[in-house]
Amino acid sequence: MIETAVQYIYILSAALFVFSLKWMRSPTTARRGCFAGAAGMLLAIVGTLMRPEVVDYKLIAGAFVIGIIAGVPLAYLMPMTAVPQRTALSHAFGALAAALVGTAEYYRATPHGAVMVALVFETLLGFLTFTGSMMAFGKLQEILPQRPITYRNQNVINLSILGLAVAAGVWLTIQPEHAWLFPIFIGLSLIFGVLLIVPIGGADMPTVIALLNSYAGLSAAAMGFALGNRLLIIAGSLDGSSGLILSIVMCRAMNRSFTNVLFGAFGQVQATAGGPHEQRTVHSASAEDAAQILDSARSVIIVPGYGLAVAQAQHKLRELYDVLTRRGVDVKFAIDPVAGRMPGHMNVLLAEADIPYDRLFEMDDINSDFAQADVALVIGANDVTNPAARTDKSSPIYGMPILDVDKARTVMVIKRSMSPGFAGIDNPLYYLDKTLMLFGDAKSFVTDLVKELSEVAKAA
Amino acid sequence: MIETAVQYIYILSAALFVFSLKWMRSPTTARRGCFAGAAGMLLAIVGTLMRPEVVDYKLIAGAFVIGIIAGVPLAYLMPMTAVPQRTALSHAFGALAAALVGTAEYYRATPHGAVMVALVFETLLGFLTFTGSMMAFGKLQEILPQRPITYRNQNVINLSILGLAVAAGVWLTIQPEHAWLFPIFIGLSLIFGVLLIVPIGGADMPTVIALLNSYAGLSAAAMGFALGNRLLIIAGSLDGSSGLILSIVMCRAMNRSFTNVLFGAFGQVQATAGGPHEQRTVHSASAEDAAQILDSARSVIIVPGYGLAVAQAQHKLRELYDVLTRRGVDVKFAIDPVAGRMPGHMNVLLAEADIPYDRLFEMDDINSDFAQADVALVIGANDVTNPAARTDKSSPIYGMPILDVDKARTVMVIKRSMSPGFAGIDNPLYYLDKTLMLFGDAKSFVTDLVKELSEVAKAA
Amino acid sequence: MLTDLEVGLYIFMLATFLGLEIIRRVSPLLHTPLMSLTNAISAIAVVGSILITGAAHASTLTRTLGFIAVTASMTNAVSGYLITDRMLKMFKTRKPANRPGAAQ
Amino acid sequence: MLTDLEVGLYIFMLATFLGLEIIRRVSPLLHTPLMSLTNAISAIAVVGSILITGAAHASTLTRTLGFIAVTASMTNAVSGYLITDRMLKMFKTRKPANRPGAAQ
Ligand SMILES: NC(=O)c1ccc[n+]([C@@H]2O[C@H](COP(=O)([O-])OP(=O)(O)OC[C@H]3O[C@@H](n4cnc5c(N)ncnc54)[C@H](OP(=O)(O)O)[C@@H]3O)[C@@H](O)[C@H]2O)c1
Ligand SMILES: NC(=O)c1ccc[n+]([C@@H]2O[C@H](COP(=O)([O-])OP(=O)(O)OC[C@H]3O[C@@H](n4cnc5c(N)ncnc54)[C@H](OP(=O)(O)O)[C@@H]3O)[C@@H](O)[C@H]2O)c1
Repeated sequence: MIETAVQYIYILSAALFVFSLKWMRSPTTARRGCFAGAAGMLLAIVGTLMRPEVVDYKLIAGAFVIGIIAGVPLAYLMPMTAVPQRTALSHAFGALAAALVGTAEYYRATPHGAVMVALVFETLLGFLTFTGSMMAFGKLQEILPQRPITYRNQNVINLSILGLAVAAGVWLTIQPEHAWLFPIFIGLSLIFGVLLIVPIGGADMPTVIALLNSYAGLSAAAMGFALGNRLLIIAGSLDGSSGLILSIVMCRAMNRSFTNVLFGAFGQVQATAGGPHEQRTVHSASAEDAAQILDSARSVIIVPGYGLAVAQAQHKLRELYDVLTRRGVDVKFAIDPVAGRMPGHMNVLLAEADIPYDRLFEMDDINSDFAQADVALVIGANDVTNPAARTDKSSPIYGMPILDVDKARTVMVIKRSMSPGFAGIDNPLYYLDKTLMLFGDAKSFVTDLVKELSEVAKAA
Repeated sequence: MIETAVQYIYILSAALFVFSLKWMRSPTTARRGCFAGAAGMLLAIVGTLMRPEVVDYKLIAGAFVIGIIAGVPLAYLMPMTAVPQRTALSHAFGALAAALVGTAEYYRATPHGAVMVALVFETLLGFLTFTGSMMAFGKLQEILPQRPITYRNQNVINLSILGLAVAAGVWLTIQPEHAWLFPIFIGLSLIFGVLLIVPIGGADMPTVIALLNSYAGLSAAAMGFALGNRLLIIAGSLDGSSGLILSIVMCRAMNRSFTNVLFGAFGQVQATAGGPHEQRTVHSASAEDAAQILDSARSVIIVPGYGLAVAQAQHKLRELYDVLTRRGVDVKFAIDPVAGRMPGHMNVLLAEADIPYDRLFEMDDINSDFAQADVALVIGANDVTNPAARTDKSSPIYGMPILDVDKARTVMVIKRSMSPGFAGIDNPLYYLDKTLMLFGDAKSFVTDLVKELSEVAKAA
Repeated sequence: MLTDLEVGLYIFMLATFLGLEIIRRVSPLLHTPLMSLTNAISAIAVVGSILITGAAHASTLTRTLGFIAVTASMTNAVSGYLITDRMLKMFKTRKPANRPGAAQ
Repeated sequence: MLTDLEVGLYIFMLATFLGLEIIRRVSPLLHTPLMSLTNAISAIAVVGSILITGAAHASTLTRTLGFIAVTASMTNAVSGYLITDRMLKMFKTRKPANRPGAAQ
């Protein structure tokens, strides 16, 4: 009886997860989607607690309390710019749970056949995702060096470790009794997770995180096979496919392949191959000059990039938007799909600052407008404005979708120096005659601009 | 062992059905989709034949032979314009099979509980879809009167019959031993299928067919529950959801609700409420005049409608397209989503005549082009060109998406008379000063046009 | 561990969602062939029909009903796929084609 | 009639297809919250963790591992949904808003 009730609860829970993802399609229903997901999880937990096999609630209750105490501040105290790190950390937790369940199940029941195959998958994926995500967290949080670390025969070594782990796993599925092999298998999985991330640059982490999301999901699905639990299979495979799609989308947006992200050690090669520095002139300007130009413009397109997130300048930017709008300037925001370090990074950032999102335009919708714009104001963006992606076949970012800021009458670029962005390459945009470099930290420079503009307003 | 192999074959078959529908998304992959569907069906059949329960192959082989002998000519001899009828007939067959399996299973095993519930669903849906589809076939083939047949208290009577059928079904699930009730249950289901279609006009049949498709699918899914067969559940629910979506799309395209289609007796009300015939003048023209105008036009938009299908004029139209193109006229085709009597009807028709489909434009893409067109040539279309849908709130088709043919410099309309189209209402377009009525059967009139134009060509 | 009914419900839920997702994205251009394809897929009732007809100790009634059912769904499958393919053949991409329209 | 493995494969296939279909249509605008939502959903491992931890005759090893697993996935679930909601709250449609930008 109870078992039947549990199954219906599980089916409902699975349906809620599906709705949850469906509702994430549009901003108007997205919060409902999040709520549905949480409700699905609650049902899953309640259903599981109801099962007759679960007899001891003390430890579980304790773990729940700790989980809630740890989870709430993790959600509310994290600044929005730390979302990538938090996601990485969270993956590590999820994958660890899956891996530990697999381990415990092995020592408890030492299963055979298909169940053991599933268990091996679960444990392998779980542990490698655990260490991999911890590494990713370290790189994003800048505890570990951001740059890719490479050494000779790296790929050969990595693949051998993976090969050994898989071999141990196969052996275990054939002879599950070899309990001494299991810790070795675990160790190899853990090491492989670390080695997988070492050669990947910090800036590629978001793509890797999406991929690790996929692994964590598959690990949960494998757990479902091992425990004969359909809800785990459904939720796990929804996750697995979601992570896969997201990482593909991100690779495609950067015009790179999976292999290139995973084995390309991107960020190092380009930094050294930056090319000879020809002595080319740039025009720079002060906040006062820039404010004047902005004030006399009729239409301004603002192009935010990673530097905006670094400088946490979104709220100041909102003030700039307000003051310009009040002075009758038509202000739009151009969002490149790969601006920042996470898909939708800029959207989240600008939304945080309460910038109305009917002023935000996707690349394809706004690229034709640059030709009519008086000013393109680039704030902390670099690669996504690099015209070399359109014209220079030899450039590593050739083919990456970029914003056509160079078509605007005047281009202004706020950044701290002439140093390159994520791709580590020079940006010809800066040497154009129509380009004014506004050197400084994004937040303080925008503050200055707002001040100047307000003074103009008062004077008028 | 064999049972396991069968399950893997079934899983593969289910995956093929999913791919089959996925590939139907675009014309480039659609044939592959059809092939995948056929392969899935073949696997399903092979898998089933392999099962140990199946011991007697003689009857099955005989039925296969008959099925193939009947199926091949049904596919190749049917003219494309008879597609709606054929689909209706085919639904009748599919649903009959499901219903008979349910009946046989009842007499064989007299199941209880959930299985009996599934069986009742299967049989009810199967039989009502069977007679409903036969009725739809009759109306489309014009064996039965096309117009809706209504009488007093119709809805009350229909719902009572359905209520009785459901009551019998419920009784049977509670006490499956009451074998005398089963034939009554079957009879009620069959009668309800007939009554359901009687009040629906012939022209609404395509929507109804889509809905019946959904029922047939659900019936197969119910069979899956009754027999504990997952493949049936998957294929059935794919079908069920597909039929549902298609009928919703069709209703929406006509700006009508489900209830209105099922209970509105559309086609009758409007025909009688056609309104007083004011004496308004129309301009008509001969093929010769029309050919001259066409020849001097730079751009012509052709608007095909149901009349083109009736007259089977698509091949002649292709000739007209060729001759106009050769004379340097830019010819486009404007496809309204509800033109004809099936979704995509016009696309199929024009594709049959080999008209390159990069010349076919959906309503939203072409509506703005009419203002620049010299001639809009309407062939056998009526409702989809009726400006009342845009302007006249009291019109029964108000809100239906239409083609803005009245924006063109000159409008020419080929039809046989002033009689109305499917919605049974007058078309103000015909009384415009810029409109020329070209009275005649579409096929013969287009033939005349081609002849005239070729002569002009020779003369030049 | 699970009854057939529960497994069935899981599968029904997932397949229905999947169907809704996929079909919603089919271009209206292809709605007519789609309808005829799903119509052909509904011939899956052949699976049940075979099981009924080929069973070991089937009564004459069962066999007769089963025979009709196999025939009906087989006709449905054969004609359904063939006509869908026939329709789709017309959709193949063509070069801007200028051979004179092949009259019927 | 069916083994767990076979049922699992049916369900895995359907759920994967469904996931691929749904996610492909999520607007890039929402990719970051989506990632954090699916991350929270991966806390479903809590189901297995509870089963391990709460079992009747569990060894100390099993209990310890289970305890860590429940804690980890519970943290994951709680923080995951809360932060996703926090992010999404920012996306709510606003009137063309002209209150002065609320500095941090
Ligand atoms: N969105 C994604 O999903 C994703 C994922 C992975 C990788 N990526 C990659 O990330 C890149 C994103 O392009 P992007 O244009 O947004 O960023 P970017 O090319 O990395 O450039 C950021 C620029 O911001 C400037 N900056 C940094 N801190 C600043 C501060 N405090 N104030 C002002 N400026 C500051 C830096 O120049 P200074 O040092 O001179 O100030 C830098 O040139 C692309 O190459 C993309 O392929 C994106
Ligand atoms: N597409 C779908 O899925 C679907 C489904 C159900 C209903 N519908 C409805 O069907 C209608 C479709 O509109 P439509 O404009 O295509 O067709 P329509 O409004 O039904 O008009 C067809 C016209 O063709 C003319 N015609 C008939 N036979 C002809 C022949 N042999 N030669 C020349 N002309 C001929 C008729 O006029 P004469 O008699 O004067 O010749 C008639 O006015 C809409 O109201 C729509 O809502 C569509």
